[in-house]
Parts: sequence; C-alpha cells; structure tokens
Amino acid sequence: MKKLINDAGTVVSDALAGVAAAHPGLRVDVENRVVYRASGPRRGKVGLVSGGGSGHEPLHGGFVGHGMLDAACPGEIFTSPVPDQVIEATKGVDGGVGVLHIVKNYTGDVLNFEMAAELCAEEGVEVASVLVNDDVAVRDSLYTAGRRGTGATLFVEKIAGALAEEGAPLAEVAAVAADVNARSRSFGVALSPCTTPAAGKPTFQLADDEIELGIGIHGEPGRTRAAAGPAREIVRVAMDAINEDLPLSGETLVMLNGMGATPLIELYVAFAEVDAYLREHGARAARTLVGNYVTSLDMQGFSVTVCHLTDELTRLWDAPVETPGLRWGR
Amino acid sequence: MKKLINDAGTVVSDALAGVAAAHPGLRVDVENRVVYRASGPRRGKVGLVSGGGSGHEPLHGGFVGHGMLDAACPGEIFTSPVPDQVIEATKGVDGGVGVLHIVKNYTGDVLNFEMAAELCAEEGVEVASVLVNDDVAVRDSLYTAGRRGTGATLFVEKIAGALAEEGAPLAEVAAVAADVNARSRSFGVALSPCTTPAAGKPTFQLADDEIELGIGIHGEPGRTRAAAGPAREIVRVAMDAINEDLPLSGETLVMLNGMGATPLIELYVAFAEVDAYLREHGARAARTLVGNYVTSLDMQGFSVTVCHLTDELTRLWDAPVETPGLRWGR
Amino acid sequence: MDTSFFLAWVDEITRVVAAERDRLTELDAAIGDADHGANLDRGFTAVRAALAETTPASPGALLVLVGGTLIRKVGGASGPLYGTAFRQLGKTLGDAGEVSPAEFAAALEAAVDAVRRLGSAAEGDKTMVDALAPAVRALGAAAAEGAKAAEAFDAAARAAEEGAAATVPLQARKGRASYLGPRSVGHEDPGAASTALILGALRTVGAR
Amino acid sequence: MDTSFFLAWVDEITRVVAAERDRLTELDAAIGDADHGANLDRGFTAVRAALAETTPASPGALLVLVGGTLIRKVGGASGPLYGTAFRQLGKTLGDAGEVSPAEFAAALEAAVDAVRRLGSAAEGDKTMVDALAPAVRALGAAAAEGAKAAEAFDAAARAAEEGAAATVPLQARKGRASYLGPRSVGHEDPGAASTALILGALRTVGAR
Ligand SMILES: Nc1ncnc2c1ncn2[C@@H]1O[C@H](COP(=O)(O)OP(=O)(O)O)[C@@H](O)[C@H]1O
Ligand SMILES: Nc1ncnc2c1ncn2[C@@H]1O[C@H](COP(=O)(O)OP(=O)(O)O)[C@@H](O)[C@H]1O
Ligand SMILES: [Mg+2]
Ligand SMILES: [Mg+2]
Ligand SMILES: [Mg+2]
Ligand SMILES: [Mg+2]
Repeated sequence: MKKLINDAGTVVSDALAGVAAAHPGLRVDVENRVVYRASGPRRGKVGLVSGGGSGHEPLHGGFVGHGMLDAACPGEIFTSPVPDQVIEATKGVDGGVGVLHIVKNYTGDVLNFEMAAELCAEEGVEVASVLVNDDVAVRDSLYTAGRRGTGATLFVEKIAGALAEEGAPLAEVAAVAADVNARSRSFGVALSPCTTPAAGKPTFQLADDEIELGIGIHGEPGRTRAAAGPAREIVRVAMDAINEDLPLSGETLVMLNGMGATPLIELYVAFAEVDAYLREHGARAARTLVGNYVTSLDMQGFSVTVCHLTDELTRLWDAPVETPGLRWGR
Repeated sequence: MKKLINDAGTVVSDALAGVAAAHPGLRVDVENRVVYRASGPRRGKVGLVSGGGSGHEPLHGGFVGHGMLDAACPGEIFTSPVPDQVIEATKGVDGGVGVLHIVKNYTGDVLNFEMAAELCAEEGVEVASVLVNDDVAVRDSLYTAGRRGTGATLFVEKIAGALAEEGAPLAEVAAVAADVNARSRSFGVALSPCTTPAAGKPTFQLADDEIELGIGIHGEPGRTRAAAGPAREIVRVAMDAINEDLPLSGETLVMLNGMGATPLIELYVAFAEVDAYLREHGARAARTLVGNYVTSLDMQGFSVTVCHLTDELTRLWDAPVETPGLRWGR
Repeated sequence: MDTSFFLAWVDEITRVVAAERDRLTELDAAIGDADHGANLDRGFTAVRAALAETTPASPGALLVLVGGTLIRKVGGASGPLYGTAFRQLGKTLGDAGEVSPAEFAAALEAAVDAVRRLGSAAEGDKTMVDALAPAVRALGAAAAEGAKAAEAFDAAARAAEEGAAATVPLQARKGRASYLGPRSVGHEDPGAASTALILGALRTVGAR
Repeated sequence: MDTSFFLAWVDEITRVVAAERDRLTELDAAIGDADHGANLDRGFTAVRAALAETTPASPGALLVLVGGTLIRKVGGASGPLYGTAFRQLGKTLGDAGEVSPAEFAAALEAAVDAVRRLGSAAEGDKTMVDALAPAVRALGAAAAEGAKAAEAFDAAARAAEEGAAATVPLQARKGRASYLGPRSVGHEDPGAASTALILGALRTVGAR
C-alpha cells in the first residue's frame, strides 16, 4: 500500500485542514469534523446536512455551498459519522425553519443520524430526513439491509439544495429530495478493489481478467464476479440492471461516476456506451456528469446513476450552485 | 492491465464520442479529432488552440469553452497530435484576428505545432505560439530538451483565454500567456507508474516503499527514485524544488494536481502541507485548485504548480469560465 | 462485583480489541468495509481516555459512560449498537455499588433487547445478536442456578464464541454483509466475533 | 532501383515495424513514454493504406507520399522527423524512374541533414541521428567505391545497427529521454533502434 498521507490515523483531519486551506467559501471545524458554508446559516432557509464515511470525496464536503448543502459531517474512512457531529452541524445550519438530513441507507448512517435527529428535536430544532437508496444491485427486501445509497445522493443534494435556496419550507424540500431518490437508480462495477489506510491492503482480490459487478462505495465485493470484457459489455450489464428496475424513457439526468482511480478518458469511453444505450431505449441524457463524484478511495471502476427528470427537477438541477465539487451559474 | 475500454486502438475516438455526448457546449469532430466550442469562432476574438497527447484528461478537451480554449487537438495516448489536426483546428477557430497555439515543450508537440503553424501562415491565418515549460525537475540546458510543460498549461489556457475573451489583440494574448508561463513552476511525484492501453503494462516498476521524484505527465520515470515517506516530507521535496528555482513570496495561484488515480482525500492531505509550506515562506495561496486536472492515465501521485500572481493575473483568473473541467462565473 | 471489577473488564476489552484489531478488520474486509477493528479500537481507546479523566461512582455510571463514549466516538453500525448496549447495561444496573451475577444477567438481557430494537436484527441474521443472544441465555441460566461469577461468565463467553462461530455458514440479512447475498456465506460476522471478545474479556476478569 | 523496389522496401519496413512493435515500445517505456512502437506501426499501416489507393509514378513520388503520410498519421517526435526524412529523400530523388545506389546515398544524406535541422540533434545526443548518420556515411562510402546495392545497403544497415547499439551507454541530450539525465544511460534509444530496422529492411529488399 502506498498512500499520500502522513499517518493512517490522521487522514481525515489532515484532509480537512487541506479543505479549509483550499476553499475560502467553506468554514471547516476540524476538531468537531463539520464542513460548513463560510457564510453561515440564512434565516428562513431550510438547512441541508449530509454526511457519511470519508473516502467518497468530493461527497459530501465538496458539495457544501450555495445551492447545495449547508454542512457535511465526514466520518472516519468508510465509517458513518457519530451523532455529535450531526447534532453540531444541524444546530450550526439551522435558520429557524428546520433542517433536512440527507442520509444514505446504511445501517450505520441511519442509526447515527437517527440518534442525532432525536436529540436535535429534543432541543427544538425541527429535523426531517430523506433516505437515499438507489443501488439496484441490492434487493430491497427482508433479506437485506435494503438498497444502498450511492450516486443519487449527489442528485438529491443538488436538487433539494436548489429548492431550499429558493426558500421552500422543510416539507417541500424533504418531498423533492424523496422524489429525486425515488426517480433514481444506480449500478456500480469495480475493476479493482480499494485499500483503506487502516487496513493497509486491498479489501478483496481480483484476477486480471475479472471484475466485480454490483459493488457499493465501500470497497466491498459486489453481488457477482464476472469476466472482464469491453466497456460496451460492462456498461450494458449496468444499464440492463437499471432498466429492469425502472424502465428508461424520456429525459434523464445521468452521472457516469468514477470510483477514484479510473482515468477520465475511460469514463468518457463508458459514457459513450451509456449514451448509446439510452438512445436505443428511447431515453435521452438531457443533463450529464462525467467524472469522480462519489468515489471509493483508489478503486478502479465506475457507477452509473440515472434520474428520470421532470421539468421542475431539470429547472432545479440547472439552478446556480457554488461548491468545490459542482459549480455553475455563479 | 484492466481498463474500461473497448479496444486499445480506439480509445481516443471512443472517448471523443463520449465527450460529444456528455457536453452539448462542445462540438467534437471525432473523425479529424478536434474539440471545438459549439458556438463556433467569434469575429474579432483571438482563437486559442491547444493540444497534445491524450491521457491527460481533462487537459485539453475539458478546457474548451467560454473564457478558455476555442479548440483542442487530442493526439493518440501520450503522442502529440499531427499537424493536420492543428491546421484544421486553427482554421476552425480563426475569428479574423489570429490564433494562439499553446504548446507544451516536448519535441513532438513543438515539431507538430510548428509544422502546422507554418502551413497556417502560408494560408493567411496569423498564428502566434507560446511554449509552456514549467517543470523544475528538468534543467533547461543544452543537455536536455528543455523543461517540460505540465501543470502551468492550465493556468496559461485559463488566463490567456480570459484576455482573449475580452477582445485583446493576439500580441497581448500571447504576451500574457508567456508571462503566466514565466511566473509558474511545477514539480511532480509518482507513487505508482501508469499503464498505456497500447503497452498494456506499467511503464516502470516501483517497490512498495519507493516513489519517483520529478516525474512528467507521460508515465516516464522521474529524475530520482526515493524512499516513500509521509505526505509532509514528499510535499517538502516538491516545494523545495519549486522554491529554489523561483523563490516563493506574495500572492500565488496554486494547483495541487492528482495524476489520475490518487484519491481526492489524499490530495487534500497534500494540499494542507503545501499551504503550510507557503505560509512558512511568506507566501499565500490566494487562488487554489485541488483535483485531477493534468493527469497521467492511472498514475498515483501528484504535482504542484505555483504561479506568482499580479492583480491583473488574478482578475483574469477570476473571470468567468465555462468548460467541462473548469467552470465559474456562468 | 464493584466498580473496579467493571473497570478491569473495560481495560481487558480495550486490550483484546487492540490485540485483535487486525483480525476484526480482516473479517470485515471479507463481507463488509474493513473498518470494524479500527472502529472498536478507536472507541475503547476513547473510553480509556475518558476514564482517565473521571472515575464513575458505580458500575452503572461506569457502563453508561462507556456506552456514551462509544456512541460519540465509534460511528458506523457498531458504534450506536454497542454504545446502546453498554448504556442500557449501565442504566439497568442503576447506581448500586455492588452487582450480583443475577443482576448482571438481567441487565445484559435488557442491553441485548435494546440492541435488537435498535438494529431490528433477529438471531440468524448474521450479526452481533447471534453472539449476544446465546450469551445472555447462558448467563441467565447459570445465574438462575446460582453459579459463581467465574462460572457464569465462562458459560456466557463460551456461548458467545459458539454463536460467533455459528455465523460462518449463515447468509447475512442485516448490515453490510447482506448486500453480498449468498456470497456472505462462509465468513464469520465481525460484530459477532467482537462480541465474543468482549464476553471473553468478562471471563478473563471474572476468573482473576 | 525502380518504384517497385521502394514499394518492396516500404512493405518490408511495415512488416518489421509490426513485428518489432512491442520491443520498440518497451525501449520507449524505459526512457520515454511507451509509444514509439505503436506510433510507427500506426504510421506505416497508414502508408500501406495510402499505397493501396494510389501507385506513385516514381521512387521520389513514392517516398514523398510515405513522408507526408507519416507526418499526417504518426504525431510525437518521430512522426515529423521520419516524415521529413522520407519527404526529403523523395524530393531529392525527384521524378527519376530509376535510382542508383550513389543517387540514393546522396538523397539519404539530404534526408538526414533535414532531420538534424528539424530536431537539432547532433550525433551522440542519443537519438535516431546516432543510427542515421553512420548509415549515411557507410552508404556513401560504399557507393563511392562503386558497390552494388546489396553490399551498400548491407553496410548501411550494419552501421545503423552499430549506431543504435552504441546509444546504450550514452546520456540523452534530446527528446524525452533527456529528462531522465544520468538515468537514461544503459538503455538503447528507441528511435535509433527503429532506424536500424528501417535500414535493415533496405538490406533485406536489396538482397532479393
Ligand atoms: N442491524 C444490525 N443489528 C445488529 N448488528 C448489526 C446490524 N448491522 C450491523 N451489525 C453488526 O455490526 C457489525 C459491523 O460493524 P462495523 O464494521 O463497525 O460498522 P459498519 O458496518 O458500519 O462498517 C456487523 O458485523 C454486525 O455484527
Ligand atoms: N530532437 C530530436 N532529434 C532527433 N531525434 C529525436 C529527437 N527527439 C526525439 N527523437 C527520436 O524520437 C524517438 C522517440 O519517438 P517517439 O517515441 O515516437 O516520440 P515521442 O518521444 O514524442 O513519444 C527517440 O527515441 C529519438 O530517437
Ligand atoms: Mg464502516
Ligand atoms: Mg509520445
Ligand atoms: Mg465495517
Ligand atoms: Mg515515445
């Protein structure tokens, strides 16, 4: 394992110091591990708080800023944050009209955010939560912890963030967040495992002619192992899984997301196949993102996330956003 | 080698198809391998053309758009483009007041752009060239091909692009480009080699406790091999090399650039060290970029580029830009 | 058993968790996200630090402090779950200065119920509950028969170890391992393994 | 030597470049950017495609076409350099239908001068010039002594091979390898190696 770090135990706080130095638009409480907008809460605006394990950068800290999150709580690498962080963040962004927690559906994230929400409610801050669970590789049944939250998290943060920026009330912001999640599906593929600094070795082994299908964003193996093949075929597997779950049609918002160590040129090769697949199925990539957005440390691979748009969602997607990881319109 | 591609021979055109599908603001001539702004040339505006081998994405195609390049010519992976591409692009962006070629200082890039420039001049298009050579790992002497062009290319493209957008004449645009280059210095470090699709295996071997210091962006080994160490020490080596060449002071524009396979969280860890180094030396990171901007396929590692700012350069850096790889102000 | 007994237990847990940290993380790498060892190690290191600052007045207060610290420092699934377990254990013991094996057995039962409520995992779902539940039963039975602490804790530790080992052939239905479906079969659940360590620590201290 | 002789030369270059593609790329991986084999293979494949469309009327026209195609298809340093070399070779030969060894030797000298002008590399800089220059001298000497084509080309090929081998101990002063400084020592220059292949192909065809 070779990592550009000082010490496996201080990666998260060292990185937060870097985030603070790099982005004057953010205020980073390194001690309590919360990333805020430097501008602070706005009276009358619903606050948006998200968080989760670190190692998925730019998610979530890179999406704090105008038109998106008000605060992010980074946990240890691949470990959900603790309730204290979420409480601190929630109180810190409260503009008097409530706070939305955007929580990816993992047992740890759910439990820690729930504990925090209860305590915040006791202290008089109104909190609503949206659970993101877009990963079609996991069956949402009694026999699993339910679908994982992956790429759609970014869509939820952006679109709910835009609506909150317009001054919509908490219930509406929570509703659009839930709607975006309901309209989104993801599927991920790994060409290589990743290595956490703490473990110091890859989370699994893959032969040179094997890939993992249906992976999440925590270096876990996928549902199945398959033979490596051309991008065209791998993308087809991912898109078939998405299409079977929620048939593709009409205008879509599509993210071709790199897992952290895949060259951008390869992501574009894959995106060309995604685009061709959508056309074949009578759908259109009306809005697109291609790049590293919801990563898994140094994993090679990608995920595709498709959200079925409405005019209103497109409008909110297009609204100005100013964060380290996503910026347009200002 | 595992790559998300269809075929080693078609990577560049397959990726260009993806670029075309992902970015409606671009017009991609896949056949002739030129990426243009969809809006076409603007009468009275100096055109900016850059290019070079592929494998460095988002450089250069990702920097085509308002406020930056008018066209980019992607060559094969790590191979400079051919004159035909540059000629096509130059003619295609000519707004009647000349075109600036932004050329990284590699023998191949220089020769191919020179041939193209000669032919364009013969056909009546005024062409000026700026050579980017910011890499302090290479001594600029009779005994080398001169300093390589690396990270400063992005600074040159952004700042010269902003001036061109304001309608400045070719001579002024070329002068500011040369000035940015003269004020910029870079140094790169590899934690791992990269693998080109054509070669199919890593360009060099590194043990688990070794790094390469003074690398370029083509997977070549660096000037020296050293023992791996904490980010703090590695960054110090890079910053010392930069500081010895052009002593740090005052306001700077700093890019902490990932080589393609380094997690963003690690880049932030390194950036914190860069920031600390600058403060120690009485300089300040007034403007910053942290992320994958000038990459080397799937290489792990980073480069730092520092540009000494003036008020005018800061103003041009802050001017609106709208490209796939860099966007603000619109 | 008094506060110093439970302090010794916490010390012993801290020691074994640190010693077994890599094994726990490897178990988690196979069917989870490779952080369980680091999570618990961080948590109990923080517990030790907290105990260096204050000495709680009773076993109950001590265990509430342990639980609260785990909740505040661990994160992940195991932080709230173990944190809740220790807090419930402490709360149920109240402020008594001395705790009998039977009282401890009853409190542990309450703790495991709290874990079950929070995580809604049943036995057989391949989680820490598969080690906790049999341990509680063994402890309760031993206490009901009037066993000494050393014997009762030995029974509980053995039951937890057997419960952890019995997770190997199961397919996970809760936690991250459930994402793997049938591929989760053949691996020991990391949380069940850490439960076995925690009850093993109780045996060690009980045998002194 | 007529057009068909040079056509055969080009065919033979195409064949050996394809066969040695990986070796050239490996040489380039060691001190460059691992593309020299792919570059030349792409270039000569394009040359073959161009020749399938038109048959040039003279050796000169053929070689100008080869050079132009290399410039248009190869890129990198070697594209303009080899392209210029072939173009200059063709231009110097003019539109003569038959070429003598002496005429070819003179044209090759002009070609190598053009490469030197374009790349401003001198002998000893560890580039293709280190194979081209001795080959031109050997060819010129043989032609001046009135050697047959077969003998003259054999001398040129041997000189190129020796020149390429002699680049191994050199420190590069031009091209990417120069970035490596002293670390470029101990490796054969890929461009010198491909020059040896190109002149080796001339020998092969001359010996038929
Ligand atoms: N719903 C649940 N109920 C009980 N225990 C659970 C549940 N989900 C997970 N666990 C336990 O937590 C362990 C994982 O802990 P840890 O790795 O620290 O957290 P995370 O899964 O968030 O990375 C699992 O091995 C399992 O024993
Ligand atoms: N200035 C120069 N003059 C002559 N030959 C050169 C010069 N620079 C590079 N070369 C030759 O080009 C070869 C590299 O070609 P190639 O790998 O195709 O291009 P690139 O270096 O652009 O990747 C070198 O091995 C060397 O022989
Ligand atoms: Mg975890
Ligand atoms: Mg090259
Ligand atoms: Mg875990
Ligand atoms: Mg090369």
